Amino acid sequence: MSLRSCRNVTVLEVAPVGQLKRPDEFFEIRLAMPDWDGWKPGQFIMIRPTSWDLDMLWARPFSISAADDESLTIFIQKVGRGTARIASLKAGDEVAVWGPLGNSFAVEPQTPTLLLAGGIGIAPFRGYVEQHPHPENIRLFLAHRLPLDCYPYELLSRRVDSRCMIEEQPCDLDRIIASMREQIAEYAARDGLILACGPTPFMRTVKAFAAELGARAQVSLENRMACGVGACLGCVTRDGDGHHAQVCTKGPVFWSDKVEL
Amino acid sequence: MSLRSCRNVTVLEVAPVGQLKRPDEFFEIRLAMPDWDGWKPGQFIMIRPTSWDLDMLWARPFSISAADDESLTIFIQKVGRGTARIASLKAGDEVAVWGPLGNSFAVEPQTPTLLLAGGIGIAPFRGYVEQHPHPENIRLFLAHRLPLDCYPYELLSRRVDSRCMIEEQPCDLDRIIASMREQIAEYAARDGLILACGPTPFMRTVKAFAAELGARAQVSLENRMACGVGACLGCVTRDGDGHHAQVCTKGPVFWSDKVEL
Amino acid sequence: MDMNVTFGGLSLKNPVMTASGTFGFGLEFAPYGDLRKLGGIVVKGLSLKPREGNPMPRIAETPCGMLNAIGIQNPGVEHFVTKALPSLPWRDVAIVANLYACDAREFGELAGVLSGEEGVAALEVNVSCPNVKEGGIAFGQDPAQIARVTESVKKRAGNKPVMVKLSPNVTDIAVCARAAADGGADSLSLINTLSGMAVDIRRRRPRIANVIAGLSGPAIKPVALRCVHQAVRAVDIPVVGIGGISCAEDALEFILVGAHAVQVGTANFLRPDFSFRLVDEIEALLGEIGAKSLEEFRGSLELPL
Amino acid sequence: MDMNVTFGGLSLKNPVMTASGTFGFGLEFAPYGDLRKLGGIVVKGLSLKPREGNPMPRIAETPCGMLNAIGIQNPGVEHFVTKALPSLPWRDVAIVANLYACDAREFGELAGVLSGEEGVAALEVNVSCPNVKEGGIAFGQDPAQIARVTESVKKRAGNKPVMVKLSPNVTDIAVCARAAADGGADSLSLINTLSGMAVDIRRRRPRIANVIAGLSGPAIKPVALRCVHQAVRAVDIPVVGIGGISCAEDALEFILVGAHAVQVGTANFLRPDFSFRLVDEIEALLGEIGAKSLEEFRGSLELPL
Ligand SMILES: Cc1cc2nc3c(=O)[nH]c(=O)nc-3n(C[C@H](O)[C@H](O)[C@H](O)COP(=O)(O)OP(=O)(O)OC[C@H]3O[C@@H](n4cnc5c(N)ncnc54)[C@H](O)[C@@H]3O)c2cc1C
Ligand SMILES: Cc1cc2nc3c(=O)[nH]c(=O)nc-3n(C[C@H](O)[C@H](O)[C@H](O)COP(=O)(O)OP(=O)(O)OC[C@H]3O[C@@H](n4cnc5c(N)ncnc54)[C@H](O)[C@@H]3O)c2cc1C
Ligand SMILES: Cc1cc2nc3c(=O)[nH]c(=O)nc-3n(C[C@H](O)[C@H](O)[C@H](O)COP(=O)(O)O)c2cc1C
Ligand SMILES: Cc1cc2nc3c(=O)[nH]c(=O)nc-3n(C[C@H](O)[C@H](O)[C@H](O)COP(=O)(O)O)c2cc1C
Ligand code: FES
Ligand code: FES
Repeated sequence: MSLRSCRNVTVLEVAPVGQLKRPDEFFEIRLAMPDWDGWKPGQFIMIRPTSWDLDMLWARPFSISAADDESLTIFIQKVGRGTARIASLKAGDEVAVWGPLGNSFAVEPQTPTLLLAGGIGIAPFRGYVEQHPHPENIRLFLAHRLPLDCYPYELLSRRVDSRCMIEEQPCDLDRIIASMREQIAEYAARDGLILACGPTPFMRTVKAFAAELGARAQVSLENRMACGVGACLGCVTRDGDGHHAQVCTKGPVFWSDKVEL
Repeated sequence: MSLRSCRNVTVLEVAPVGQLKRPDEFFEIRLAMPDWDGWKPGQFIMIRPTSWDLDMLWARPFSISAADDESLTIFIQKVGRGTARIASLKAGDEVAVWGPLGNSFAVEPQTPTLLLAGGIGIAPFRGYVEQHPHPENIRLFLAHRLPLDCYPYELLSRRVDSRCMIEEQPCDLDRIIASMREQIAEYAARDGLILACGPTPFMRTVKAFAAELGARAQVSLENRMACGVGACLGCVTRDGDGHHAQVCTKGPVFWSDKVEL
Repeated sequence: MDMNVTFGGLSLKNPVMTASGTFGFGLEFAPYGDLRKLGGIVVKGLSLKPREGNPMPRIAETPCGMLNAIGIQNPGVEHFVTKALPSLPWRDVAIVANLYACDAREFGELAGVLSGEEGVAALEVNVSCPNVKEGGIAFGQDPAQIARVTESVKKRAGNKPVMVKLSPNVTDIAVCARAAADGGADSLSLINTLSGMAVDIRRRRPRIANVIAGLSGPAIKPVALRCVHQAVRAVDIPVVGIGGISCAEDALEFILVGAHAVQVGTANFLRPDFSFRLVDEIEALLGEIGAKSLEEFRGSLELPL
Repeated sequence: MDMNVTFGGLSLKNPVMTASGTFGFGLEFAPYGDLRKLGGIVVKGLSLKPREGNPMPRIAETPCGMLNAIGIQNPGVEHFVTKALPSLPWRDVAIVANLYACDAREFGELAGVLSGEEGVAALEVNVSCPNVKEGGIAFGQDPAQIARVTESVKKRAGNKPVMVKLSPNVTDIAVCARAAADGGADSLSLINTLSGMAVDIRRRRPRIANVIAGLSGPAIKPVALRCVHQAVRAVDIPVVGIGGISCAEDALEFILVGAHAVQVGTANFLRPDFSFRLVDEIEALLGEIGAKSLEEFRGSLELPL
């Protein structure tokens, strides 16, 4: 596990994504790189702008999407008050960042690997694909609701085999689920590795098909978090033994048969 | 009394005052003029930026310094959290403004009138001088701690006889008090009108000398306010009869012999 | 959407009332909205004799809240009845008189004075003022006293409905709610302020002359919701929710746990037109969240088994 | 400035402790600061047997505060003693064990297990957990029970000092404070969380599975200060202030009303290095406001006559 820290870092850039069709909903944020030893895809950070007063106490968790020597990139969707305020940060603003937090996705360079992303769940896969030694063994499947250019899909599709399906009408969901079942079956048959990130219902689907079809799958969970460091016990989920485990430290990534959803 | 309203208005301009010597402490703020019938010098407004969340509940009271058809000008000194946040507003931001509130200074066009301002207490006198039909009957005395260019003094000194004294060392205060006593005595002898605005100790001094020397004086009070409309009873002061009177509606201007300080 | 609510002898055109002590006698807010737009106005606490209230300072800002120790400054019930009430649009908005006294007999007398006033729609009994030293605390925190005061007011109130306002500064709010119901209350309103304090480390002094003061505002909303939830389950009479309401969503939270109406206090200081705007905002939000009617929504909280 | 404080059998290098349930077993925060920098660490509530705690969701954000109903999830006292305690720098920072049980006998047993542990500097008795349905409430709200539990812990605690942690959800905190003192407590700590609730108007459900939860954070600071003020005046034993501390000024407010030390809870979630930074900030602020020493400042609040 890499060394963790809490630092005030500067916002380098806040860029709207997919602005033409959905202005003002998705943002790519680059932060000055804290003094980390390293990080792994699947890990996340907690962010709290230093300008926030006490009205909103908690930091917000975001997957690490990419990082280099100078900067750390996250990809956020505005869904509520906190994300709205983070999206309105400007270059030069200061945020407290702690991380890298949590565990990470399994990496099996030689194994056919299927990435299942539900919407913004694509965020950690950017780093996964970029760091993977054999991207030719990876396939990405993105199920999305908003126009494709809202997601960092193109970037990934240049590196790995990528597919996507949009959910616009109720019947689309059935097709998406059918496709997911098919692909999970395919990777189960190849003894592949399946990694999933997205909203909870999406994770439930993956878990159910993986169980049914005998696939090896990991799911990344998004539980409400206060501390991000395993102390408050607010983010727990039931693990394979039925015990409450902290998603922030025992997760966010769990083998699908070792977690209750 | 002019018609009061509560409106969301736009900030037109936020300009630091006296920036060369004391950057970042005094600001002149111009707001789009609400739909008022009129206003009188000595009256004030309550301001609460619409962007404020609930961390800080109350609006802040400020004297109306000037106004024309398009805009309303206030003059503020950063002293705490609220004024700091108001000073960091930008043109285009929206603030809730209610007013004009409270009573106003006596205007006796033919009477020799002495304006006693303690620091930022000069704010309402700008409007007073500008609206007065006989500025030649007015003298302004400003006691100040910070460099003169932090205050709208020059503007006023172009219109009326103006004097000022700076308080830099403890002994300065004695000289200021002596000068105030002298001037109050002078205006008492001429049956003049004395209007004072400044911090509470300043008002106490004026009240004491006016009583001793038999001068007709009004003092403007700055009590902590929550509602500004006379409802919460948080801003009261004892009036001449020893009853608790709301500074926001029965004041902020009181005859010095009709208020306990 | 039909916003009318009828409960506990009151009939309001919408569930938005203003809370005692935060809306004066109502007239202070007339420049900022049409008073007749409100469901009801609860006036500043009234006592038999005029009261000067507590010394200054009386108020302080706190995180998401405020402290007050006004001490029920008021010109006395007589003044209210002769000077303020006639100017209020009482035919078009329910005017609720808030009663403050220091013993059951005095409460009864107050009720007697107001029982004959056509302009008064109901009496709210403040058994909970935590600000005032002379017995305020003991009252609202002792179920037996709550019952006694309620009975005393009820006896002299004629046909005026009686709403008893409860203090949250108790070990068990359900017991207090039942005491008021047993005493004959037509409805309950809660919560009054939480007992709190603030100090200035530089001057080494309390920020409020009375030292202990009442905490109100958004900070206390979770406590208020919990109290209303418990009161609604403890008694059969209707409950009015108060505490920290600062937007339409907050108001609907109280209605969701079962309140018939709400009172807006500290939020009137956010801007003086707050309560007027809230009426429309609640109606819009009810539609937005798919409620069929106010009545359908009220108390529809689903609890885990 | 000398920041040492000695009180109620504890000797701390500074008055900053971390509050139970908000700092894990301490080790979770080791990456973010030197644990030995703190005055003390109160660990997560410990019970005799491991507890899974309450169902999810367990936490919710509220204005300037949060609600939690964790339900004392913990691996049991045995696990703490054998697995966590040895890794803690207990020679250099006071480790306080927080005890949770459902009756006086069980409390005594817990104390017995911990009394022989060299690494434990003191026992904090949680008689107030408002989260847990199985009797939690009744305990800390009943002075007789507080006294009984305190006695029971004291009897089995050997030479470990006993700190009793009080709930604010009571009619009279002074009575509870005296009950703990009479039971033999060496010191008091307060407040635990206020009983509160939050609901989701769209899903028409409580935001916390347990429905009722504990409110903490800056929102409750005025209530906490008032309780500490009343407790300090009610008893002769020392008091530790807890509730809503989110900056050095807040901490000094508690010390001004008479607290010997403070505990930081929810603010540890503002950033994990919060408590470490607070130690220096308090020292700096004490100098800035002209306090001669911590001791001179403590309890120096001037009350009006
Ligand atoms: C490990 C992890 C990684 C994540 N990575 C990303 C990412 O890369 N990009 C991205 O856009 N979002 C990500 N999320 C979700 C993101 O944290 C939430 O969208 C955000 O916290 C919402 O805050 P809000 O104030 O806007 O929403 P509100 O709904 O107003 O927040 C209310 C509370 O609920 C919490 N909350 C609401 N939605 C979620 C959620 N989906 N997950 C966790 N907590 C939630 C908030 O943190 C806050 O405490 C991640 C969540 C977790 C736990
Ligand atoms: C009628 C009236 C007219 C005023 N006119 C002006 C003006 O023209 N220009 C100007 O710069 N200031 C004026 N003030 C003072 C101004 O309102 C305060 O400086 C301001 O409220 C401080 O807010 P804060 O949050 O920065 O200070 P903080 O000290 O952080 O505020 C804490 C609380 O105390 C109140 N408070 C603090 N200082 C004062 C004060 N001096 N008067 C009233 N309340 C105070 C605040 O409103 C707030 O509620 C006036 C005050 C009143 C009552
Ligand atoms: C300044 C002020 C004065 C108050 N005066 C009274 C009063 O006279 N009588 C009363 O029953 N409640 C009084 N209250 C309590 C409020 O009516 C209300 O119960 C409480 O503030 C909680 O609601 P809120 O959080 O919406 O303000 C007062 C509250 C404030 C803030
Ligand atoms: C997530 C969480 C868990 C808590 N768990 C415990 C506990 O196990 N035992 C206990 O005595 N208090 C517990 N508390 C209460 C805190 O120790 C503290 O008394 C309370 O939060 C008030 O302080 P604060 O406002 O600084 O958070 C918990 C509080 C929180 C927020
Ligand atoms: S967020 Fe606190 S334990 Fe996971
Ligand atoms: S500020 Fe509310 S009465 Fe004056």
